[in-house]
Amino acid sequence: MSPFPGVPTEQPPDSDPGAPQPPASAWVAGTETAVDRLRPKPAATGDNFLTKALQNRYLGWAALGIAIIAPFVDGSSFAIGVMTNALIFVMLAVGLNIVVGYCGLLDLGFAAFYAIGAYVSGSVAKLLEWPILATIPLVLAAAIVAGVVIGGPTLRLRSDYLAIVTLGFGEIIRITANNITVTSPTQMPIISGPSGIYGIPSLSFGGLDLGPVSNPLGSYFATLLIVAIGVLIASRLGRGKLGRAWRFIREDEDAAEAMGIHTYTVKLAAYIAGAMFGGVAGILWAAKQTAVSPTDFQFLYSALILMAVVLGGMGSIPGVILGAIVISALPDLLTGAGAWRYVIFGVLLIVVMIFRPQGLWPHRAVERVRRRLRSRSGPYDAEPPGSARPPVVAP
Amino acid sequence: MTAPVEALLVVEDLRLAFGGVKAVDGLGFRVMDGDILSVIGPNGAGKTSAFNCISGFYKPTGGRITFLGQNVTGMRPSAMAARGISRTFQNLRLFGDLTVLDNVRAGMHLVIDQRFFDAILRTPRYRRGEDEATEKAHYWLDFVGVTANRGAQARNLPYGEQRRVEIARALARGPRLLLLDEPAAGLNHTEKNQLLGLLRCIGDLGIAVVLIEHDMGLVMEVSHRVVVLNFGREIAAGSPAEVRRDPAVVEAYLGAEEAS
Amino acid sequence: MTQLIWNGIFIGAFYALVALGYSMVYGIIKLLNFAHGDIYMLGAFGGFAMLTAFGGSVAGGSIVALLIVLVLSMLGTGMFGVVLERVAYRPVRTAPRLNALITAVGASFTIEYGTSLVAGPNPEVYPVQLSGSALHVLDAHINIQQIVLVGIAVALMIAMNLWVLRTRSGRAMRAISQDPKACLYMGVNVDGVISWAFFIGSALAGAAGVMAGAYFGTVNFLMGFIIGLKAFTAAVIGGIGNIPGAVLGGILLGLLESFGTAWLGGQWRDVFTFVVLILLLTVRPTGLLGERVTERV
Amino acid sequence: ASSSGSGGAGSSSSSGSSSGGGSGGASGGTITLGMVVPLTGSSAAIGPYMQNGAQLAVNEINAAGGVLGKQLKLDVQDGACDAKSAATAANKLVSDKVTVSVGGYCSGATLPTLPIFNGAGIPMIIPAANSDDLVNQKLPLVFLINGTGTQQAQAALKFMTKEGAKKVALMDDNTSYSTNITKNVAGLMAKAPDGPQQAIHESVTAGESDYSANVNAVMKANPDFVYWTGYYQEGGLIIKQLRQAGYTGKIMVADGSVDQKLIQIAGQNNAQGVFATMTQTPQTIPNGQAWIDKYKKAFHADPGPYSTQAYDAVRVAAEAMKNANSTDGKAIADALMKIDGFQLFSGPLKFTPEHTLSSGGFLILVVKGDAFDVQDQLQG
Amino acid sequence: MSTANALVISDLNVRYGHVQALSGLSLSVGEGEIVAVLGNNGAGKTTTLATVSGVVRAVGGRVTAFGKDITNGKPWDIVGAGIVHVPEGRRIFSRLSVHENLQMGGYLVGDRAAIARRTRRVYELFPRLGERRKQEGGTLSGGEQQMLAVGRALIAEPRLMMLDEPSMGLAPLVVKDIMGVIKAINETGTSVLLVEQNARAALAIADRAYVIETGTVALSGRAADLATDSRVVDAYLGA
Ligand SMILES: Nc1ncnc2c1ncn2[C@@H]1O[C@H](COP(=O)(O)OP(=O)(O)OP(=O)(O)O)[C@@H](O)[C@H]1O
Ligand SMILES: Nc1ncnc2c1ncn2[C@@H]1O[C@H](COP(=O)(O)OP(=O)(O)OP(=O)(O)O)[C@@H](O)[C@H]1O
Ligand SMILES: [Mg+2]
Ligand SMILES: [Mg+2]
Repeated sequence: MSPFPGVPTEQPPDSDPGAPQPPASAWVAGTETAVDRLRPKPAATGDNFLTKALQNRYLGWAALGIAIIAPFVDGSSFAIGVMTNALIFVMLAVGLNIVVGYCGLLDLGFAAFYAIGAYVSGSVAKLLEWPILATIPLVLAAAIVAGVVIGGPTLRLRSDYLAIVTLGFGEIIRITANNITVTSPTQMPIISGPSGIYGIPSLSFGGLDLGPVSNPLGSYFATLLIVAIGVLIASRLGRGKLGRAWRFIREDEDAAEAMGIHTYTVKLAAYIAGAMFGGVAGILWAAKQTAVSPTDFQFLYSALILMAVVLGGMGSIPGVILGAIVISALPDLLTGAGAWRYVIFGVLLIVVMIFRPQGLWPHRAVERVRRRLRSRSGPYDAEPPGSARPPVVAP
Repeated sequence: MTAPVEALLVVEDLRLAFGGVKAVDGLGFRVMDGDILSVIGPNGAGKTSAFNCISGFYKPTGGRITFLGQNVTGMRPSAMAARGISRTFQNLRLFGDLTVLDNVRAGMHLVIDQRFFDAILRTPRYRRGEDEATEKAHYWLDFVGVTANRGAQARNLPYGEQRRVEIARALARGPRLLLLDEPAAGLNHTEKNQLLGLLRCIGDLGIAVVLIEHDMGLVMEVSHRVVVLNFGREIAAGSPAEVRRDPAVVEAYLGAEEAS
Repeated sequence: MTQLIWNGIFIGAFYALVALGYSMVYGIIKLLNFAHGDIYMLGAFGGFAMLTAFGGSVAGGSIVALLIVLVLSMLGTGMFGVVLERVAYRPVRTAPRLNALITAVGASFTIEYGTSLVAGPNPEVYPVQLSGSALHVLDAHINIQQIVLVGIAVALMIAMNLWVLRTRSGRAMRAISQDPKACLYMGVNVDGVISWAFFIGSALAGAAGVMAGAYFGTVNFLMGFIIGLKAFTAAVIGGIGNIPGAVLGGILLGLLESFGTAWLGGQWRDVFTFVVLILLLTVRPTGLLGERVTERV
Repeated sequence: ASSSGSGGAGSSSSSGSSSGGGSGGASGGTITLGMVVPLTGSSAAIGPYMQNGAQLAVNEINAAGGVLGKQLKLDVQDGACDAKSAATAANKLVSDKVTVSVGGYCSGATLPTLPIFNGAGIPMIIPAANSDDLVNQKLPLVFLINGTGTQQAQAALKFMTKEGAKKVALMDDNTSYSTNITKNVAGLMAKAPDGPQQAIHESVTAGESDYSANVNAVMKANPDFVYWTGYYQEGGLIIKQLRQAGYTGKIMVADGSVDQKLIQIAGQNNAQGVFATMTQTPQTIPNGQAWIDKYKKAFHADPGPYSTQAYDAVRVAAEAMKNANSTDGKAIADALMKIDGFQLFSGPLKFTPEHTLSSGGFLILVVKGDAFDVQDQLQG
Repeated sequence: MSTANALVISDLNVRYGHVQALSGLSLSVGEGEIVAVLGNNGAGKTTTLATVSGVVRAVGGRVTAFGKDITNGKPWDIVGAGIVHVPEGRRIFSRLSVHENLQMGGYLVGDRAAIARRTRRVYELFPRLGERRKQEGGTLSGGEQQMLAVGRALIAEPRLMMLDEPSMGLAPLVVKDIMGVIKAINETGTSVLLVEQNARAALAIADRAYVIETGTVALSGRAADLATDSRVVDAYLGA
């Protein structure tokens, strides 16, 4: 017996696992909800060559390969500087993507976490003469605290109100940094108000100097390694149970809540995860620049990071990486254009948004349906997999 | 006044007011294990509002909701879901941009055993959890008879299929109690018949179903019991046949034609 | 004290004027128009260009000249807003909301640096400046022109509020903000109404720009940035999309800044304002006058 | 640590460097001087002034036969007064193999460029940034030819004392340039209890139009002397708003505000009698007008803030290279330390061990009519 | 029945991207007629109405209303020509009050007095709306919203009224009421094009009916005939 009389419970045999299943009844023809027709549609996802190529799972490795070869193609300090900047920006964008792309929370003050990372690592490394990478645990802790402090009371707000709160938070952090002066017991300036922190140690690892000037390649590859790990973590986070929960919240918070997702906690988790990425990016920035100041963390930077996420394709890791590289490197490469540089940049943003609304490299919306893992029979002949009865969480 | 042990859900003197509007006004009913209970009543009688209270979306202004012997009044929706209450929505609330499979996996959020680091490290537990989730998702989609491509975005499915996906999503959680708000709205005759079969199957799984519906054919066929609301209060209750003959129900809701 | 309050109200009136247009545009198409502050800047530059072109000849009858320039600038920025909407925002209207936000940031860059290319990066000095005698009211210095400017801002606010709440097109605007497609079924020329909203919002920003130029006496190509953020803040404080809220938010922001400076010093002013703002929003999540959204499930 | 271009096979050469690969950028008959200045962003107005000043010096030196038989060439990159752009620009100059850096404007953006130039063995002669933070790190190749914040503060206090100021309001715009001066003045005043005393220290946010709240706070403190250390745009507005609020005491501004625009923005009436702490300018030295004319002829524009310092930076660089008879960074740095008495706008050059000017050469200007005039040379 | 046609659709083609929603669909509504349209989900009923309204573009075919070609006209011009559409899913303005929602229905009606008169009539027709005139549309129950959607269309006093599944989510009594209202409107001279899943109710009041399948007309005829046609009974009415 079939639950829907008239519709066979047995699916057509899965001889061709990947193929879309043939329509079994006339109404498969319809493709749209009858209720909500105003929502924007992604362009028809034709399975053209480019789409397929872009979805290749080895692409990530290819990209890493390019990143490894790049400094040997152009190893000038300018090129390495631009590339290192881009890497750090990738870290930032990947972090913000967790908040905005995965979870759908508008954050206009992401630079705050960047600042916290840079300031905590910079001041501690300078004051205690630690290698800067040793400050990672401290920075992560600070980022978590900051994420909870700002996210805690405000994550209940709806989007635009959240936007202004995060913007305000970013400004609070920047202005506070601008107003504090800290001197070491030996009268060495640690944090110097508007001049920020200077003389921060560059990257080093166990006596190996990875400074951007003394060892540009080493510095670049160390940054690349850390960013690559960050990207891997971010992309994996986006796939599991938590990552899915984020997307559910982005799509429909009420429905997610009805699925038993404690939306508030899960949103906070996104916020904290994003903050940690921002913090680590701050460390890399402090180590690369060796001098950071509050102006590095202006609202404009928060906006630029957000642009990277949207331009690349929200929720799509390859897209966000591409977006970050474009947003970070484009102004650097356009330096020759003088004041035209921002005009060009602005027009480009508009043009991309108009002609490629889902971003340069959007998240793949469809999922390949793999071969069934176990042979399957009709619901009435078999128990639901894994349990005798539909599982019920004990009250 | 103590509830008999078998009662899954006990609603007592439930009240909900919006400003002056008393949406629910002293409603009481109970749902037994394995029950299929229909809630009918004129538009604006407070049916959806009562659902929203039971599933935690509205905080009742008065009264008491007991589920599995526990007082759950005023808990947030995720807590209700964690206790075994699933629901669908009067207006479809699928995650339109996500795939059909993901939609059903959403229902399994509470069931999948996975920690933060499992996903990052790709532990065996992660793989096992993911595989199982996929498998169960397919199972439930088969169960409700979704024939469309399950890797496609949910919004691209035909309306009727979307309805089924929503039910599959609610079932995937493995609920003790399933709340369905007008599942037949917008379905044609054939589809309604299919839905009827599905509801019976769900009942056979031992899941209690509470159904809001305006389609009397469906209600009369499938329900074990019917509760009729008007102005946020119960005006009649009983077997479908009893309710259909009840003059108050005929007058307020059915009209002479349907009753016959 | 009186002086603090008056200072706050005065600068708040500017914020309010810019926030008004911001809120209006937001109200109708939910766009955080980051280029709005730049339209204020364009208004100021437009006024500057016209006054410079008229030359010294207007110096005498400056008030009349200023009024003419004000109206012309409002027309100009209004048209500019319409064109901007048509070219940059309309194509992304059905795309996800963040797209429009990025488009707006792009427009902002383009306008700022386009202006800098045309007019140069140097600040310019207004050829005609408002100058009037100061009054002493309850211990506070108040200029006549300050009173006039506040008066204009309040009058514009009242007119706009009446217009949005009472008139057919105002109602259409609110309706469009909720469901543009349904508006088509009602026979509303949706594009037309949105263009109108942009015209009015941009004209108001332009007016504020000219008034700022004439009162403060200087304009530069980045002057819109900060006030754009302030207007956004003001609009949110008041409840974004809400017209009286924008005015209230603007004035409140002005007062917060005034008192924040007095109590904590200028360098902590913005921290003070934003902390108050965050506290306010945790208590009233939709701003002062923004209605609570009771969403049905 | 002077391993410039260690991985530098095939550097992306641009405007500056020519193709030949000689050491120190002195190849092909040109020596390239690098300059990171803001051409975009909030300080976009300043960049061209500095670029032109430097270019003027380059033109003159080249006309006189160049340096070490080679022509000078200027490689200007936009630092946008922003740390990321400035670092990128500095890296670009390193890749372009410049010999000396003669740029640097915003302290915050200049700080991250120091290790880049210093590490690449390129001496920096910073013309315009003046924060003490720049030389705090004691980098061997970093030199400052603008008076430091400390020196300007000393000059300011000296003049305030002379004027008999009692209660001084210090106002800055919360940038490192500006707070560096106010903090130094405050520190000096605290050390001299019988001199002028700080009545209030007020910081404003740059880029706004209305400073009445700050002005109001200042008025509350009832000062008889106001010292503004930010830039001219805000300075003009603050002067105007101070006067509107009924302030009748004295006002002084720091060098960043010395521009005609200050007077225009404040209004000529309001600006009358406003003092300024300033290094020597063409206006204040003999035959200065000739320099201004040269500048105008070359660029069809008036010189602006830091045109002279940039001009001097190029000349100092040339002088050091000549003395060292080398384009090696270390040698140039040594030569710089040995310079004594080379005439700059700010006076004869002599570096302190901290790599700053031994005398800031500050004097006091005053607004008379529509221009700044010398009030006090502060000698003795 | 008058011979003039309120609406003539001939050979209409509509596509959404790759999806051909309508292929060569033709139908007509005579003046003063009630015409019902039945069809499965996704058959193209909504698309047909939306194309007439000018909200969706036709790639081929013609739409003529009251003798005027309105193919791909501007939506506001079409409403101006007296063709009003009660859309699928109600599309109530959720933050406007019930009263304001009704006013929106009269957007193109210049005459304030007429709007006031018609609003009063809607309140008489649906007393529930009268009770709730200050309530925000979005907080109405599903059925109340449906009443509001129909009421809103009535304010325009259309010459041709198109309704897309007006009975969806309504209590049986109210379905009867709404059908009665449609009939009543029709009797004042308004032509009606009625899309319904509730085929029984629709056929009961319609003069003629069409059955649409995959974007084209599969069956058509007098409503009474179709109500007994075995194909229709099997697929849409049930035994
Ligand atoms: N915006 C859209 N984008 C893509 N396809 C669409 C869109 N709207 C409708 N369609 C498709 O066009 C076809 C006709 O849809 P339409 O909504 O007109 O059907 P319907 O008969 O009204 O169905 P229902 O009974 O579900 O309301 C369907 O295949 C549908 O999936
Ligand atoms: N958020 C709210 N604010 C004000 N009134 C509300 C709100 N939600 C519901 N109501 C009112 O409460 C009453 C009950 O609504 P409810 O949605 O529960 O009705 P229902 O029985 O589900 O009706 P239907 O069958 O039409 O869906 C209605 O009159 C409705 O207008
Ligand atoms: Mg309901
Ligand atoms: Mg339809």
